Amino acid sequence: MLEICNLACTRGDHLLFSDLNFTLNAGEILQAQGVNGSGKTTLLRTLCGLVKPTAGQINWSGKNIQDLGAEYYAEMIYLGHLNALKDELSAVENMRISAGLAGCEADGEQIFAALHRMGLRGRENLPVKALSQGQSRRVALARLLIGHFPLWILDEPLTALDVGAVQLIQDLIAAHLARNGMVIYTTHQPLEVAGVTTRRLTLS
Amino acid sequence: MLEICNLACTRGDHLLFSDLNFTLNAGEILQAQGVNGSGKTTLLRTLCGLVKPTAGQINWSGKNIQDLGAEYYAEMIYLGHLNALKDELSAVENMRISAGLAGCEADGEQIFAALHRMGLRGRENLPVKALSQGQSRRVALARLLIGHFPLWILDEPLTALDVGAVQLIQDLIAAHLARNGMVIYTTHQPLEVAGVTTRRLTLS
Amino acid sequence: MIPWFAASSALLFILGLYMGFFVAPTDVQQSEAYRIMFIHVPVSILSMLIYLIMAGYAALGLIFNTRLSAMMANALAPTGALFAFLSLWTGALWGKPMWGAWWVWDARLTSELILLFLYLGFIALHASIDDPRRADRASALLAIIGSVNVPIIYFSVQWWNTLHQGATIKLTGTSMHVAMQQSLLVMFLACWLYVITMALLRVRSIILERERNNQWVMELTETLSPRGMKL
Amino acid sequence: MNWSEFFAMKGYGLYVWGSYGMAMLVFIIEIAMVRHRRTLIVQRLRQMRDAASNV
Amino acid sequence: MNQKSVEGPSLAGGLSLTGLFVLIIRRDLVLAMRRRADVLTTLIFFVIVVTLFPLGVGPELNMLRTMAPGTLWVAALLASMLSLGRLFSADYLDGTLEQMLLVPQSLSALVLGKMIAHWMASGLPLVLMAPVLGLQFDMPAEALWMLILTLLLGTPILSMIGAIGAALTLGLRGGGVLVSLLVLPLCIPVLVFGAGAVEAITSGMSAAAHLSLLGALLLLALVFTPWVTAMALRISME
Amino acid sequence: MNQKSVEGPSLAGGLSLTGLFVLIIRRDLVLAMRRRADVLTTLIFFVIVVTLFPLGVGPELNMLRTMAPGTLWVAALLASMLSLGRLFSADYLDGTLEQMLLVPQSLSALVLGKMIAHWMASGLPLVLMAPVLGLQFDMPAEALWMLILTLLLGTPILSMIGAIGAALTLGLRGGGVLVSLLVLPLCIPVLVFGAGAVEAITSGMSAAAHLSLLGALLLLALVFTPWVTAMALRISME
Ligand code: HEM
Ligand SMILES: Nc1ncnc2c1ncn2[C@@H]1O[C@H](COP(=O)(O)OP(=O)(O)OP(=O)(O)O)[C@@H](O)[C@H]1O
Ligand SMILES: Nc1ncnc2c1ncn2[C@@H]1O[C@H](COP(=O)(O)OP(=O)(O)OP(=O)(O)O)[C@@H](O)[C@H]1O
Ligand SMILES: [Mg+2]
Ligand SMILES: [Mg+2]
Repeated sequence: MLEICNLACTRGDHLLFSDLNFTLNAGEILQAQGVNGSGKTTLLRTLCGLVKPTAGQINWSGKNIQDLGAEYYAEMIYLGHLNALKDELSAVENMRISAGLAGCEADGEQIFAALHRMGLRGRENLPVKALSQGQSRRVALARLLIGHFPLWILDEPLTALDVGAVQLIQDLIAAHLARNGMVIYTTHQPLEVAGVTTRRLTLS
Repeated sequence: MLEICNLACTRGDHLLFSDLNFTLNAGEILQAQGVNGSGKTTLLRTLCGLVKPTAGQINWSGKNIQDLGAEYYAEMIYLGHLNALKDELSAVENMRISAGLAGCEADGEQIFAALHRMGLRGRENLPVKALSQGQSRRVALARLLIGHFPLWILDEPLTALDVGAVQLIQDLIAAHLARNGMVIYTTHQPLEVAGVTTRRLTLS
Repeated sequence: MIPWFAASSALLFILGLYMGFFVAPTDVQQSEAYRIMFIHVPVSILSMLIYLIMAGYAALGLIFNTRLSAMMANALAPTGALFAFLSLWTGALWGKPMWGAWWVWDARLTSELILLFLYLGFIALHASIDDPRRADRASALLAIIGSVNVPIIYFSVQWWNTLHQGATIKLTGTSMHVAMQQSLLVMFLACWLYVITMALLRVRSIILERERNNQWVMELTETLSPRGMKL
Repeated sequence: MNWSEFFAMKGYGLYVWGSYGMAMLVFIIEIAMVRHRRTLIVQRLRQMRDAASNV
Repeated sequence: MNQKSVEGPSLAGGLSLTGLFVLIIRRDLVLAMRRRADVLTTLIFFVIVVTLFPLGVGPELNMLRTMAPGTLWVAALLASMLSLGRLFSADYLDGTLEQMLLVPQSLSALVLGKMIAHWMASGLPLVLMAPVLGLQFDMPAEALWMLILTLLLGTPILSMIGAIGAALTLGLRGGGVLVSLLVLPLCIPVLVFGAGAVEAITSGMSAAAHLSLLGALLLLALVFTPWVTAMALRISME
Repeated sequence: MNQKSVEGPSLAGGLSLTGLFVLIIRRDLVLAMRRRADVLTTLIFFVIVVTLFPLGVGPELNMLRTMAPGTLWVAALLASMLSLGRLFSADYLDGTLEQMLLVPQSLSALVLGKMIAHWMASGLPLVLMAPVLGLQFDMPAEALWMLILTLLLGTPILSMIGAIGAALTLGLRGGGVLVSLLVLPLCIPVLVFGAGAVEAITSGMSAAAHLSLLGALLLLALVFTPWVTAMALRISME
């Protein structure tokens, strides 16, 4: 369970948001909304502990994430707007590394299964720089399929994805929620998860 | 007038498309469609002369663009999926440079007007790295407002833009078409230009 | 408070210079050239001292997250760099008549040069990071690493040097005339007060710059004259 | 002792006055820089305040 | 979808600390092999600097012989500075570093892994190349051995101190040169002891003192630098 | 929207060739000033490298004096090589280079502009700093003057030859070695003539021959390198 109390963030001279409060329980999904530059990315990075908040605190299962450190990181996964892929490694090699960084070991089979699921059959061994924009994004998203992380934090997961891939992501999220997972995401595109009401948090 | 005859492109061992033919007249708009990795970006880069086609040719007002060179470049503008902005320069400074590279001189007022039009009032003098993803994309798009280029080639112009900005881009395109401009673009998001029928070219 | 430091610094400078040039006698070995000492020695010692103080402030800032101490570290750095530069300059001008060369590769000289590099590194790092909070923390870390390294550098260089040749000619401070010692002391105090004055002045500017969104600064703006201050 | 003798410093004038001169110069430059920075900041604060009160 | 992995408990197939360590070293070495050119450039830079020197200074063998240890060491120092740029910056630009800060194991261990891989890809080749270049300067055999030994002790320290600089300058444009400014002064003791040991041997003295000091520096660096670098990374990524 | 600009004919407010040239130089200099630290660090890198040599080699003034011209020249060469990295790569990574290839004026002129700006921001400061460092090595006055003169002629050549290398390294990951092998040999004549001229003066001979050769190299470079670099860029960006 993720609890946010009185969170505030400043960038430069700019107060992006303050007195933000919400709680996210198992099986819930939350979308951070707002116009460009309203602070969605900053909020997500704060939730990961990458940015120190100006005020307030973030609790995971009742404990401050700053004190939890590694324990928290073992239970969440973050997908930034950069793909975190190495251009000259193949999709498979990249996946092996991302899995390791996420703290779980993945064998070849699992990785192939994940890549196929993401529609990358036949592209597994191309260097990522030869992939198109959308294909690289798919490789980055394949990370979600490896290991079980209760909390997903996704910054614009749908960029560059075609219609089929968007549908796929919606299905993945639905399955994750059904397994009592939690999702926080931002997007400017419509994303509807069947059978769940998305809570919305609007920054302005 | 842009004419494509029997165009073919290969990447690696992969034939992306072949025997592509179309003609784009003044006031027309064309969307390149296709799933991720179908070759849309490659097509647009070929139209800019950045990639040499495997076969076929591209004519601008009846002449091959390879022979035209600079003349062609003076009449078109390309927006790639990278923003072509310098992180440590401000939006205004970046605009001045992009204008120069596009071959036209822009004074401060014009630049400010363009940035304001793109909804960046108050952010003109921040270094671009302090801008959010959508804000930087807006700065890149502001380039379209400086100088008059008959041919616009836009690779996923809508990435990271919020709803308001998408509307704005649609309006810009409509105005450009009304002035007899031509637009070729790709996107996975819905983009509808009022009062014009978009021709679609599907790659597979 | 600042005017007091400034005034006493200026007074002591005048006194120190008077004593140094008119009271202190001519040296037997070095004739008049030794008078460079009255500026060289305080400036050299202070350049090292300032680095330590700066690193101390930086450490405080890093550990307790107090912004004022990071600002103090920042305010001290340029003065420290200038003092290190002055030490090199005056030392070089002293070395030419004494040793016949502007520069020799002696341990003390070399480590002073490296100290200057460390100052410049600190300033350059701080200047090239836009976000002030990150800049404070990054350069604080650098200052601390540097202060651990300065002694290591000093001893390594000293050792390297003595392996090759005997100690370079260096005036020992034992048989110094009383008037010389006194003027040295006065000049030292003067320089120290100067450092304090400059640091305080600079930190005032930094505070104004950083806190420009706070209400109290806005209110203060009313009372500030455009030319700002008296010195 | 007369002044020219004093300034000659027994032939070491260049070195002695070179040192003190540079020290003076550095001090003056530093003071000027600090003052300049301060004026800039105060000006900017005024601009900001004016801008704020105009809105 | 792979049911097993998704339904397993969160840390069941978890990766141990050494697992992460090995993964990172292997990854960085694979990347280095993939861009073999980079590794070779460091090496060639080293060779070229050492070769340029006689060209700039003149061909007298006597002088070259006295200059040799110093020149080789300075060149090694510069070459390892040059390769520092790519230690973190590629990971920073493509977002991998952000993911690295979120590892559930120790960030310091990860950093140590990266340092070791970096040394293996850039320091080690220098060590192996150095004796060949030493021959160009007509260095005697014992001096060559000592050169290898000191480089073997010294280059890891350079990589480790360099990592701090690389972490501090992350994302700053012109970081490459700024790194040298920050790091070179800190590396001077290594240079002095390293070159000193070789010179001592050449002039018939014992190099034991120099060597033990180098060893002490190496231990200190091993203990402290991963931790400091991890801190610097967290600061830089804020 | 600004009606005037949008409705004007396509090249009416067009930018002339010199306009582009000036724009590029100004842009790169502004960027350099924005990252002032960067310019300073090249300079300080130069100072530090020159300082490292005595630390590695030992403090005897006699030997240092003979080494001086070579050391200073090698250090200048290295410093300008290091600053090459940022000549095109930043523009490449953020997509600006793609836009530059699409300029309606001459790409060679643009490249020349970038070279000149690069030299002004990295070569010129070296030239100005060199005599101070020469003093550390106890060089005589005429030698110092000659050092300034040769560096003034030589560093632009280094920037220009280096630009070709920088352009070629852009795309071709595997071509890195080829480039170092290609560029550094081209720079060696500059180093030899430059250091040679200073040494000639120190040992009482005339340096006229060396100087005229340097001048000829500079002219050649001015004529050919922009064009070759432009070609290299087009190849790299394919
Ligand atoms: C560029 C050249 C020089 C530099 C960088 C330099 C640096 C220093 C430094 C750092 C100190 C303080 C050291 C300490 O207190 O332990 C110092 C003190 C001193 N220096 Fe120099 N120095 C230079 C040249 C000279 C010359 C040429 C002379 C005289 C012949 C000289 C005479 C002294 C004396 C007398 C002290 C007083 C403190 C003491 O004896 O420890 N210095 N210098
Ligand atoms: N140094 C700074 N000074 C002033 N403002 C800053 C600074 N750094 C960041 N900002 C502002 O902070 C905001 C960052 O927002 P963030 O990236 O979180 O936006 P976002 O909601 O993710 O937007 P997008 O939809 O475009 O991705 C931007 O408005 C940016 O202009
Ligand atoms: N060296 C190579 N070997 C094999 N295939 C390659 C190579 N280089 C590129 N490709 C393939 O060429 C295609 C490039 O497509 P392109 O980038 O034009 O796609 P796109 O239509 O823009 O896709 P997106 O919607 O994801 O942006 C991809 O399918 C990629 O896998
Ligand atoms: Mg965002
Ligand atoms: Mg694409």
